[in-house]
Amino acid sequence: MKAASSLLAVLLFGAVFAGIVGGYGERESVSALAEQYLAMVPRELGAPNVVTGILITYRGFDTLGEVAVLFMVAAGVGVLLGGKDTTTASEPGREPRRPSELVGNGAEITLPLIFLFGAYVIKNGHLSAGGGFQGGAVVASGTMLLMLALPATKLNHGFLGVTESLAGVVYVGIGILGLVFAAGFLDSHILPLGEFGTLISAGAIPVISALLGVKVGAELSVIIDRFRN
Amino acid sequence: MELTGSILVLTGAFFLFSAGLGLLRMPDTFTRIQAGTKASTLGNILVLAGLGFYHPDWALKLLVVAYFVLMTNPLSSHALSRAAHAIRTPMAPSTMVDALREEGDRQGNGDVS
Amino acid sequence: MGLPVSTLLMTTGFLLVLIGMWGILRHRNILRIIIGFGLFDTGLHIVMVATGYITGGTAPIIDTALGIEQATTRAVDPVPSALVVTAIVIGFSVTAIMLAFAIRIHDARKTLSIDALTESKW
Amino acid sequence: MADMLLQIAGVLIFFAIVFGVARLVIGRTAIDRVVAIDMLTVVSIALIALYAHLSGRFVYIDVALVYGLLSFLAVLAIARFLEKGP
Repeated sequence: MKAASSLLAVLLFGAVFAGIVGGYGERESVSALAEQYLAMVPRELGAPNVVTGILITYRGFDTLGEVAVLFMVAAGVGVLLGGKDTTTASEPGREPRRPSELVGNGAEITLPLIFLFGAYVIKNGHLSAGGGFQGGAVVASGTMLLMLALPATKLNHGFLGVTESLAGVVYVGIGILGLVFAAGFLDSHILPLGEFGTLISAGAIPVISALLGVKVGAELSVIIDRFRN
Repeated sequence: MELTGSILVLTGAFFLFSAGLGLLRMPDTFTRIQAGTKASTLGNILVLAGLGFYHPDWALKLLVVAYFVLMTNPLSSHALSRAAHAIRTPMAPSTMVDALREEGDRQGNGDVS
Repeated sequence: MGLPVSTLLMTTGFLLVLIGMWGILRHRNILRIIIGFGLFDTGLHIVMVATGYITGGTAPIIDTALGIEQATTRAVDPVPSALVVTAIVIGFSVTAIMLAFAIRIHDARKTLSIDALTESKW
Repeated sequence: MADMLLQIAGVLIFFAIVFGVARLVIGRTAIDRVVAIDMLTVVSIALIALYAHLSGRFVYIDVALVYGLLSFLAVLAIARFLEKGP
């Protein structure tokens, strides 16, 4: 009975989706809004990566809210799981198997590469595929490798918390500077645009990107560490 | 120059193909792990090297990718085969030697770690 | 040559959505429900990216291969991509919160089946 | 000549992916499926690099690197999870 109703629901949705796919014709050109963005981001903001330009400047408020959501998640996971790590960690007889020596050594070789690549992705957010969120996720996956391969390491939650808060405060501060010196909140024109396509260019976008990367990396590391038991 | 690159890419693609074939045809899990990992790592590096001949200005990034694959792929398959050994995945009937099990026995504990 | 790219992408995405929906509806284990949610999420991301594809489009990043003048005609729509970055972050957040709740439920009830959660039914 | 060789290479990689997916579907144990995923990722890195060459975009190489990184971490995590036993 329950299986039949579930099947019916899934089949109905499948029919709706089939109708959508069947009636969809591939677009030949972008919409007017997208054309505007594609033309304006390189000229006005000086950022070759259009997606990063949209995310950090035109939809800066949205990104700020997103970072706030991540902060709330870190706090919420901390509230839900934080109180019990002292009791389960010291439980005797359930010592997890140590990973083999090869994995530990390999992780020690790979970790600097991963963190370096994370920094590269963050700093190249306005030039190439990447940006604050993506680079922060790469840094956090480096933290995850650290926990998988070297389980004895402890994360310094206080330091990460201070770093994250500082990055958030500076981010909002840059937004307010944009309000004072340029056209509006989170406007990236407070710094000179520089030469198109170089590392130091595109106004405040690299600065905001780096702050986002630090903040997201710290938050995701804290979240991943909370899930370790 | 381009011909050298394309021949390298073709060789790499052949190794990737043989990795897929080995993954499908090998008799048990451990042989599948070694077929899938060794051949695909070599094939991947050959393909990246061939593309380096096409675009000399991409060479540094391609080198980083190849180095990364060379470091991580054997590592992950090593961890995987250790896990497979730890949970007593059955081996092919023609297996003669289980060195990891013997080493664990010699150290006096049945559980290898 | 064959089907358009966006049709293939949308079919894949909607199939993932249906698989995730089936997992959410039919499984009793909370972890499997969370995995179904993840599939649902990923499928919707693929569909959203597919709606931004234009025929023969390439990534909207301007470098030596894609000049400023060509950007408006050759690049794909950047707006869905920017939305998907947001959606990925939100999906990750929701998954993290759900996993934390699952761990708490396992601590309290010693089981991961949603049949154990009886008192919240109306 | 060079283009034809690249096309043959593309066909070979396509068959590698088909075999990997076949092992992913029929694989008897969970380890078999994880091995198939791992192999598919490495093949995909080569395929992404090849696509970057065909479309002439340098930026796609970054995607291959991120892809390899995530697959490596996923396989390590799954191996650690499976090691604890059922």
